[in-house]
Amino acid sequence: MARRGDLQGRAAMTEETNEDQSSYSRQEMMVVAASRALVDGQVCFVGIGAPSTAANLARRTHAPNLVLVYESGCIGAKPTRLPLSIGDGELAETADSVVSVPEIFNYWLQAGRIDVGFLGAAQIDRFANLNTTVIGPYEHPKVRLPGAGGAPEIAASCKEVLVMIKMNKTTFVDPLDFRTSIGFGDGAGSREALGLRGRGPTMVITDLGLLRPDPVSCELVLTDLHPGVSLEEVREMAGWRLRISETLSRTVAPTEAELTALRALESAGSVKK
Amino acid sequence: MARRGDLQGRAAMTEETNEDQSSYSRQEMMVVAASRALVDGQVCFVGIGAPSTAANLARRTHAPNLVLVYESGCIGAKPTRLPLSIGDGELAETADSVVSVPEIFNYWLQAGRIDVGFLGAAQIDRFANLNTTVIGPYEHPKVRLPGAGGAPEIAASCKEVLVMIKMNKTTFVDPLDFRTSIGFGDGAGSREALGLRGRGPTMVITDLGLLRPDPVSCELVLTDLHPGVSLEEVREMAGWRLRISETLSRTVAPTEAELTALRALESAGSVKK
Amino acid sequence: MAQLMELDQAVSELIHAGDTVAMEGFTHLIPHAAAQETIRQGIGDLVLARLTPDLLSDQMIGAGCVAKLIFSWGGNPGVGSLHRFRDAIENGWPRPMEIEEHSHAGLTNRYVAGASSLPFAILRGYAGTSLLGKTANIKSVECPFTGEQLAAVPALNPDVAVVHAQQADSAGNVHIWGITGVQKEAILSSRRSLVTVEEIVDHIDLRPGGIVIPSWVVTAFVHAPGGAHPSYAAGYSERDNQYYSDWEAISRSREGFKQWLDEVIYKGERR
Amino acid sequence: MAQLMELDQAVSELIHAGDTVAMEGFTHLIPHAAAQETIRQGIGDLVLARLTPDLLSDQMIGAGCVAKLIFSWGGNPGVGSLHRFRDAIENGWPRPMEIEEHSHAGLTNRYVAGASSLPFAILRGYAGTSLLGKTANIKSVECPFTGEQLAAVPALNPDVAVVHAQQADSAGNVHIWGITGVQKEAILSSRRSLVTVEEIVDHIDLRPGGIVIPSWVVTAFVHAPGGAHPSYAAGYSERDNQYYSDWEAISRSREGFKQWLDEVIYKGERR
Repeated sequence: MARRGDLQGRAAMTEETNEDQSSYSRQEMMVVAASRALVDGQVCFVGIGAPSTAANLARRTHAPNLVLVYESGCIGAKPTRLPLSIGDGELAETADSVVSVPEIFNYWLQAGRIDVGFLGAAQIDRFANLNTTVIGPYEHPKVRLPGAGGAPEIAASCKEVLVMIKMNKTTFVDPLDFRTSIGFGDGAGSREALGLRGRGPTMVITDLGLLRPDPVSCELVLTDLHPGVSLEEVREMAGWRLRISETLSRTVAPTEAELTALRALESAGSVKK
Repeated sequence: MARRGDLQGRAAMTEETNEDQSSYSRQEMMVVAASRALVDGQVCFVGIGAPSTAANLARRTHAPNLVLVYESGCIGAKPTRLPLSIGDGELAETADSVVSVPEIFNYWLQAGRIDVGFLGAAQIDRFANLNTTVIGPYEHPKVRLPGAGGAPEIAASCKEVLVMIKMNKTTFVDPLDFRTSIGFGDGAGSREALGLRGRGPTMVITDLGLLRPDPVSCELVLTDLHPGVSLEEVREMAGWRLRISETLSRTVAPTEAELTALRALESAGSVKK
Repeated sequence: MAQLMELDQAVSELIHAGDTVAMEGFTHLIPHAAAQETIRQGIGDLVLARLTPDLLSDQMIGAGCVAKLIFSWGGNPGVGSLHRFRDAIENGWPRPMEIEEHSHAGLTNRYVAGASSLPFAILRGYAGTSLLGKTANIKSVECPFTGEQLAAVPALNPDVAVVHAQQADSAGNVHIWGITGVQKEAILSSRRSLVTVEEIVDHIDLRPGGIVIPSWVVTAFVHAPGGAHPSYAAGYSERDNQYYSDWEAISRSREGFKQWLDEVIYKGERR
Repeated sequence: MAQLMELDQAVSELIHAGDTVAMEGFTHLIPHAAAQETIRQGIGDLVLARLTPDLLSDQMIGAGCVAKLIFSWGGNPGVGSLHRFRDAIENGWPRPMEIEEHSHAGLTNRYVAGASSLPFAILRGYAGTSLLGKTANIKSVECPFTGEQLAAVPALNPDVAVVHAQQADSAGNVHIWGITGVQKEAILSSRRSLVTVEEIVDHIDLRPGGIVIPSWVVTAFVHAPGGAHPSYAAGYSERDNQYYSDWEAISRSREGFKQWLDEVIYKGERR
């Protein structure tokens, strides 16, 4: 009776953390959760937007030795403010090494030297495959999105991948309109069959909770609910019958230190995020 | 009656230039002839030894804008003295650009950006194929030579190749003990069949005279005799029945200016050549 | 040897209707001035190759210069959508635009193969993605040693590469520092190259992290200070973040864009 | 993160009998001190990979450390033959030595493939040469787009790379300038890496033409000033041309070499 156990756990947890929720946004909870997923000393391939914020927050809190690698060729960048683009001048100025774009993809990413890759997406499916290319048919798209960028090879070659995506009916869909980068393909064994080296997505970090792949089937399972979020809400958002962990946890709310660091980072940052 | 014409021409020419011959060595004649083969503004891939001397002499005489490229990655090197090795510090210090070894081979040599490649060898055959690998059988060599280095791809990819080799019974042989780099392979059509982009050797510069490939058969033809060298001497040195041009010329002896520049270069140079 | 030209002359001599044009600059040193001059001269039917089609490409696409776009990521960095790019793909406005779509790694390796005079490059890429079926320019090749299947992409050898750099010396040797992206490969893979520079100096004083592209692989260089605006040139200018933000509103509607085109490109001063 | 070690400790911890060891430095920054320490510790049965086997390799080969040599040019630059190398190949002294022979371009691309985690690399190489039949590590591959045949070489992924550099900072970030050769690829293709440096500095002040190899891809770094002697380290030392000349006489006979080995390596000070 896994589901019942989950519901009981949720009710109890909701009450415990309710009091904090007016002091931070769900977006902030998502960024803080992502930052916590990074381990000090890891090498992290970072894009722009929420992943960059999360990685830079981690560097300012529990992971000062996190190595940030940007696809513009900046290895070991130590920005003092949030970069606006992956080619921000400050990334190059503070990096240990700036290499060419061919080198960053061939010698660093493809070679499997990156511990953690961060990806965002417009759509995600139950096996954590991602779409950043089109909504609608490829040849006649309803919405044309930016496309792949570094994602296909980040998804393939990083030792693990963290996905950051807001959870709603338009983002959690099955099937995807286009598979821009692979999570677990069609499920267990897909990555191995394709000869991929990295483990794939180990966590999907949303504004409502965290999901992790089932160790056997590789299907995403909701393992953590953020404070103040109900299981019904999450269930409603998923475009498929979402699996819920038998040991569903409640995310610890952002600490004062985390919020302070995050807000300092963002206010020092850019005109637009 | 090509041969007779040649012999007559030779006799006449020998007398004209005899007076100069005590003032320079045959080695100097070879280097000067090689230097003259370079055209101002060309991009020249240079090894160490006589080719480097010839290229640097050209830069100091008639070809001040010759671009010297060394396989150590130095592009546009302007050494003030003869480098002792292809990685001489001065090459890097005076170069327009210093790139990695992968880059020099992939982006510059292979890409066909080099006008003239200089090669030396221990053995040459009638189609200007070269051996710098072994004397005797490969598995049990009588003399193990240094091997290929950059030569196979210089021979393949430079727009044209100049070969510098002293002419004697051990160097002009047919067949080679080992084909380290290709000239014209087995003759006309060989380079095309192999998909090679460069034209191959356009001149073989020796201490006795100059040879050029026959435009049709690609076999080497003696086209120029250096001052004081007899046709018999040259014939005796070749390990095959050497073809002689119907319009055999006599090389112009090194000028005062050439000798002065060459000797200045060499005396400013290295402990050993 | 590179020839010093004025921007209008260089664009008209080097870029011809129907050409494949690589305009590169990875978030830095984006050759906006040359691209806007291309629009101004009405050079059309171009195959535009660019890893990151951003405002430069949006402007060229909206102006109708681009028959085909070869790319890997098209957006307004830090802002959002690229509306002219979207309108061209979604609605064929102002003209139908063919696309050839890659990942960064794949398109980068097309340039690498081109710069190396190899017919193709191999990479661990595209596996398990829908990109595979969308262009004939992604295939696979088997390793002759291990039997592994790798992705293969063909060399890209544009007719002309256009880049912006910080400096050239009077002979046309080009000096770039900071994020150097894929500019060297763009130049080396192309038949011709046009480099706009912030400054022409007597002598290149190599900076840490700087690279020099020798004059003899450059066709034309142009003194165009500010030629990367609204992107930046490390050591010379800052990124004009406001311009990127403003572009959202300008480009959102066809009318707004046409007004910009008319005022800024055809009648006015480049901004 | 790279660990700071003494030379003897680094060599004994990182280089094991039977390992494939890349010792690189293209005419500059040749890691002689580490190679001589390897001889001193009697680490044998090595597969030594080096583009340009010169004095370093001659010494290791003569000392009997090398079971197999992967190389592309073996000579005493500017002087002549490499007598220990020749004696090993011509006469199997002091032990039979297998060779795998390439061109510079081919062996370089073996490192490039290794650094890129690709199983092979392609090049326009070896065509029409006798090298083709001499190793199984040169094959051909067909371009899936044009049908052209290219040469293919397998990735080289040594157990350990050994290089010398000018500087490391205290965290082990490595700074190399001047002719950088194939050292980055050697490190990135290898499972472990040992870097000897002229100087350990508080902070790397990047030089023009300098590259930095991050600490986290380096296993051990060693303070070994003069560690490239008789080759040179730009900014620190000059090439010892006399040593190269003298090596001709020392290495010509087995007796002369054994005396050098005994006096200089086993009993004496490294010179």
